[in-house]
Amino acid sequence: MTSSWFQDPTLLAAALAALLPFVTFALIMIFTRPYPKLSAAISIAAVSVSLVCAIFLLSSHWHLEKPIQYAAKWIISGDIYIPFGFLLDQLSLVMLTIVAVISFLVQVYSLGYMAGDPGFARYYAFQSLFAWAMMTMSIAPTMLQFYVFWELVGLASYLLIGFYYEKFSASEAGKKAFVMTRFGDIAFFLGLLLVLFNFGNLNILDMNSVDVTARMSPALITLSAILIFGGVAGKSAQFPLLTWLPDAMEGPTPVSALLHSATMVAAGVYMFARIFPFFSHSAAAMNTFLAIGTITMLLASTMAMVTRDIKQVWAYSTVSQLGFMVMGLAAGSYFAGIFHLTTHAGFKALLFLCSGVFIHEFETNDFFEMGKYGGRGLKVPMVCMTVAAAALSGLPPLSGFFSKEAIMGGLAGLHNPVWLWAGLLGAFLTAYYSFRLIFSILFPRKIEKTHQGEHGGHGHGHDGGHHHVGIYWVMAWPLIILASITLVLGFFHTPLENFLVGHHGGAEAHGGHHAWLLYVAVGLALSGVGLAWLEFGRKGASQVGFVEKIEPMSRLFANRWYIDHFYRRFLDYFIYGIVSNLFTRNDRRVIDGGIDGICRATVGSGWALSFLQSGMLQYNLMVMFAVLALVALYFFF
Amino acid sequence: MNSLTTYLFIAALLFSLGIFGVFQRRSLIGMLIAIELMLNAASINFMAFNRFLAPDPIVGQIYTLFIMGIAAAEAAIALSIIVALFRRLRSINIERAQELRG
Amino acid sequence: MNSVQSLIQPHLLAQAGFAAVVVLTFAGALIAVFPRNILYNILGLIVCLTGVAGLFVYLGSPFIALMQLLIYVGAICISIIFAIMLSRPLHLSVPKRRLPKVGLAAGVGAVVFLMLAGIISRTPWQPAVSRSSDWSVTTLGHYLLTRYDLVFEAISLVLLVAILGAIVISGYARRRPS
Amino acid sequence: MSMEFANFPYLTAILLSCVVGLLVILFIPDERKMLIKWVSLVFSGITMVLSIYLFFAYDKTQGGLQFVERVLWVKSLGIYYFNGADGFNLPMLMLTGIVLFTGVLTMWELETRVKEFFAFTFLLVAGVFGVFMSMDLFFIFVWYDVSLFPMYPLIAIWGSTRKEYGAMKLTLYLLAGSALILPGILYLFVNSGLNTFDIVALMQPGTFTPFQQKFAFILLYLGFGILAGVWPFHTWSPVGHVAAPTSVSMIHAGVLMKLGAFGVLRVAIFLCPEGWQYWAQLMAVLATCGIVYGAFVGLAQTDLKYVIGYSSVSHMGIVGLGLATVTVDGLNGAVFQMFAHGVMTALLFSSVGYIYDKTHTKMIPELGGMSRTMPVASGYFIVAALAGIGVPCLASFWAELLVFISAFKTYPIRGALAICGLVVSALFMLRVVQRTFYGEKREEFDHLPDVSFGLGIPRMILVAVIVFFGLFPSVMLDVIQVASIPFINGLP
Repeated sequence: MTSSWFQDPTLLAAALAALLPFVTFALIMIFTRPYPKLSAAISIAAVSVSLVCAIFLLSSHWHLEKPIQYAAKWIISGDIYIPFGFLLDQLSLVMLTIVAVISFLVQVYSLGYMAGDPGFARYYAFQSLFAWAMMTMSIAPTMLQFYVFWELVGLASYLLIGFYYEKFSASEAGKKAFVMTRFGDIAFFLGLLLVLFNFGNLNILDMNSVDVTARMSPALITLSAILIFGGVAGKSAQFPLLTWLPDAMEGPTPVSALLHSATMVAAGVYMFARIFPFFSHSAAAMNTFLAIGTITMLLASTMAMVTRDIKQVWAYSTVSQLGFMVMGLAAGSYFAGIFHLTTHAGFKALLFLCSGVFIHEFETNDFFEMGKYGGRGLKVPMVCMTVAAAALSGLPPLSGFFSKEAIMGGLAGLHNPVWLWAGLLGAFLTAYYSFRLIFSILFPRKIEKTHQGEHGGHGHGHDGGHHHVGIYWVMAWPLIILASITLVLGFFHTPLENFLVGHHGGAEAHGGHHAWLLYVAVGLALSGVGLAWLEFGRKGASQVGFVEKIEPMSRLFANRWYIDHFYRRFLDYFIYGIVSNLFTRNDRRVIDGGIDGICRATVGSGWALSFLQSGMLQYNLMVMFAVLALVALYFFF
Repeated sequence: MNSLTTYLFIAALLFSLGIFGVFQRRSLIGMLIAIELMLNAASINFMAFNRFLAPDPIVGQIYTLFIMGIAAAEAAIALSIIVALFRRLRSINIERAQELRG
Repeated sequence: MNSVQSLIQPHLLAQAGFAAVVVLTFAGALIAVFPRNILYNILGLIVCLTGVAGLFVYLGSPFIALMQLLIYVGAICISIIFAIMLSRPLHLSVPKRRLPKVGLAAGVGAVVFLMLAGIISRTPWQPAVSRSSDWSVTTLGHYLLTRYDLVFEAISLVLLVAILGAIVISGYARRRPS
Repeated sequence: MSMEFANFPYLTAILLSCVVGLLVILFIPDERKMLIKWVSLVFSGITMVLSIYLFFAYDKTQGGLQFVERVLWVKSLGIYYFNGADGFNLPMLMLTGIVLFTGVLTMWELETRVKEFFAFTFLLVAGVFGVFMSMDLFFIFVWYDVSLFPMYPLIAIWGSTRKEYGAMKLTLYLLAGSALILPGILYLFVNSGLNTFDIVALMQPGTFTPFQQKFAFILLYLGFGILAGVWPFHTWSPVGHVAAPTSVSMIHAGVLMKLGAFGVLRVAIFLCPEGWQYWAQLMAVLATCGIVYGAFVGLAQTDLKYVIGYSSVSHMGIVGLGLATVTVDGLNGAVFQMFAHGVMTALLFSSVGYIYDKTHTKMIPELGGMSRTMPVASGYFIVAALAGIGVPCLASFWAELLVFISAFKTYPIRGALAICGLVVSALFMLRVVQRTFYGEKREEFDHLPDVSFGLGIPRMILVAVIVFFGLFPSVMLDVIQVASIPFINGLP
């Protein structure tokens, strides 16, 4: 076994890609924490090796016939066997590549964004931790290994969201993210256990085979599928658990780009795709997922329409797009979901990285302010962001257009037209809120040339002429790369589909079948853009959206449909106020009180008995003799 | 006067009086006196058994002698304790000696 | 004359003497126990001990009776009197009686007496099968120096230790600051 | 006299190094504090090295009891000085060695009554080792009481918050436990008819009738369970932890509570397997209550050490749940959890102890921003807290995973409830981390030094152990399995 590690280039590459970042993490945490530059160098070196390996793996297995699996013993305990290994098939290779690419770009970008931060080394350590967890998760061969690294990804997310731990809101957001996803993970874990006990195996390939239906009853499959979907809902911020993601924007912007838009939150969708055949055994479960995806998508879109925070807009849009992917997958279009995941990873990372440049520049998150202080002066990020927003809105010929069309096609294939309408409505809203933001920055109502960023140590020039040029370009290059990916990725639609779907048979509903749908969708997106132009873009526009004019509606949207309030109340009143408080009192009063009562009773009776010990000899003797005499009387007579 | 039980009853009565005295007196010396009564009751018993039952009528007498010796020692110790206690308590009232109180 | 003669018949005389001795004993005992004045108590004790000595005579051992007078009355009672006279307790007011305590003590005394009486009356007393009739003081002295030698010595030692102890206890208490 | 020594008596050597350490310390004058500390360090180091060596030297292919030492001690009662190591006690021995060594290092800055402190510590640990390695009921009981006694002075003299109360409560509870154990042991001894205290002889199937097993099991379970913090009898543990000085908390929560759980396993379960199966339902209920309840109560605490104390209650509930499943996985998980929790809690307490030493407070509202003031100390705490939450690739994750898998299989409802308790435990641990370590830096703590390299060593060792067994859990599980599989298969 050991020798084959080095003889088999595939295995070596996979192991390197997945495990190298962990070594980096350990190295930084143990040795190089005091040396930020060295730490960053190590980390970027590791992730670039991972990137090279990922690309090597993808290209060398482009014509993959059947999945390659490696497994070594990790744990054996009684009936439980958890191997550690790698599963290389089309899906995992694509995911691995996405993660590697985005990680690499974000780490390079962070060189500029995080420069001078006191926790620079720590930041790179956490980034490495994330890269390790995410990549190992992507190529996990069994669901248990998947779960293990899934949890680790959650940990990395917690650490990175709370990176600015001195800010209360940041640490609070990290905690919220962890606990909420934990909630979903519990369901996921229970679902996995159900499968494990009834099917006896958690190997992904086995779970995806038809054996499952033979060994598990349909009701059981539905139950476990819904439970496992709890994990998706947690990680990908689907309906009941969606509110942590907007809060997670408290982390550094590159982190938002990497974890909370492109890769980590997509892990939920990835998991859906990973055991897609298993899920599709249960129609009821799939319908539930479809409903959840739809609700999520629409809710998040409405929220995005009213916020003024640039990162919040993209966060809501991430939630909404994740809902969209879930819809696509639940509608049965396996490829459409993954394709959208891929394109979304590109353009959403791009959006965040661009926003990061703006935030770094103007030190505000309010995009109206950014416009006011001359946001359009930053040429590269502005252009890139517009491209990405167009992709997000599904405008041709950008990547988002192709993937959205694929999902729409899938939705159109369903019997119930409600889903399609909902999808189209979502597309319209997406276009509206994306361009609301773009136009607000591009065409502000008044421009002030001196922006706040000028004072303090963080002032940067716009496009040059300053000593921060290097940093600016460090941040700009990843943008350009991502933008070009966004531009061209759409045209790889067919090769990617052949690569991915070749094995899942021809059951796919193709998006291109409905020509009318294409026009309707593009038309709706354009009308969304148009509405945004009317309200925000044209000269003399009020820059107040139609939603904001309706007071109750905008309040509802701005408060996230009061979902968070509900959780907060539930936590404060029920968990803290009632359960925890009650239990604590029980502990103090009842249990401790009972025990203390016993103690006090003992002491008290001792005290009472001590009166017998008056210390007076005569009484003692008296009792002694009386007892003696009485005993004698008793025995003799 | 020639029966064993007569003497035994006399001794018992004396003993009970001694017990009564030990218990009711509040002064230590009074208790000591009562104890002497009890010792004498025991002596009478020895002598009575010696007179009526014992195979060798010398042994009881010897025991009585020993009791007297012990009584002398006991009285000496008791008196010294009384004196010491008096110094400590400034009273001969036994009820003031309560250091063993629980 | 006859009647007087009959009165002074030896066994009647002996019985009268016995009754007197018993009365002496109990009268002394009561005086030793009841009065609150300690001097009376001691005098009662002396009377009682004398009575007991009389009983010893009736029990066939004038030697022990003499010793009783000598040791008890002559030594112990006198030492108690000395103790009272030489230290201050005598001058202090005698503590009052408390009726409940007296009652309790009387009760316990009565119970003990009942027990003893019961035991005495219920036990079938059997004299030893063969009894020697040697009551002489010579034999007593002989025994003390032969068979009971060790006990005799032990008693002497006890007395010595007791005297030393008494000195130490009272002396130690004197040295102690109050 | 029958004597069996396989080869070098390693187990006795471990005990001896504690006892000799104790004696040597007693002969050093009070004032030579550094010398006392170095002596303690050397002897605890020997102990740790021996215990780790044993763990890795154990022959897994052969299995069973190894390193056996068996000497008849009292013939008329069948008492043997009988030590042996199997898959169940090897992890515990290693845990004790590690915690002792790190505990000694943690108390390096102790200045008051140094001699007595280390002497009592060694006495305590000698008792703990004795219980873990002994295979004779009588010796187990004796060692058990030897280990309980020093807790009282250790807490009452060197402790802090309400130390007399804590010490008294702890001692009373644990003695109450002993008072249940002794009748249980004697009941078994008398009813076996074998006139021996030898566990191996007593555990032959058919020695006890089912009724006897049920009766003795509940006595022993409750008796040892009190020490293991089984649910309604847990209140001594937070109070005791809070009152105890740092290294005593470490040993106490890290090792002593395991003593209870181990006693349940070694005595109650080994000797009364049918009683075990009979009472397993009850055990599962109590354990689940403990897990959920401990987490909820922990949520409402404001004292750092109380929080850890309740987390211990919750985590020991996991051990109890594992034992209640009557499966190989459950046993594996339970033993692994004992080990993992021991190391983790030791780390938690050592970090809190450091912070308390420097800031003189352990109230959460008074702290805050400690990550800025003492990044390294905070880092250690956070690692331990994450381990407590059950983050993968840290040791306790695997233990919890195994326990929950087997619990969910055996008792679906209770298992699911316990698994849900994980969310609460995550919530309360993270809440503590957030309130204490995150947030704005406090001015008043600005001048405080961070953990120095020397004081960092014990914490590093603990972190290394947590991570090592998190990444390579099979190193641990392979050893435990050697004992648990034959044991479960041998059940009637």
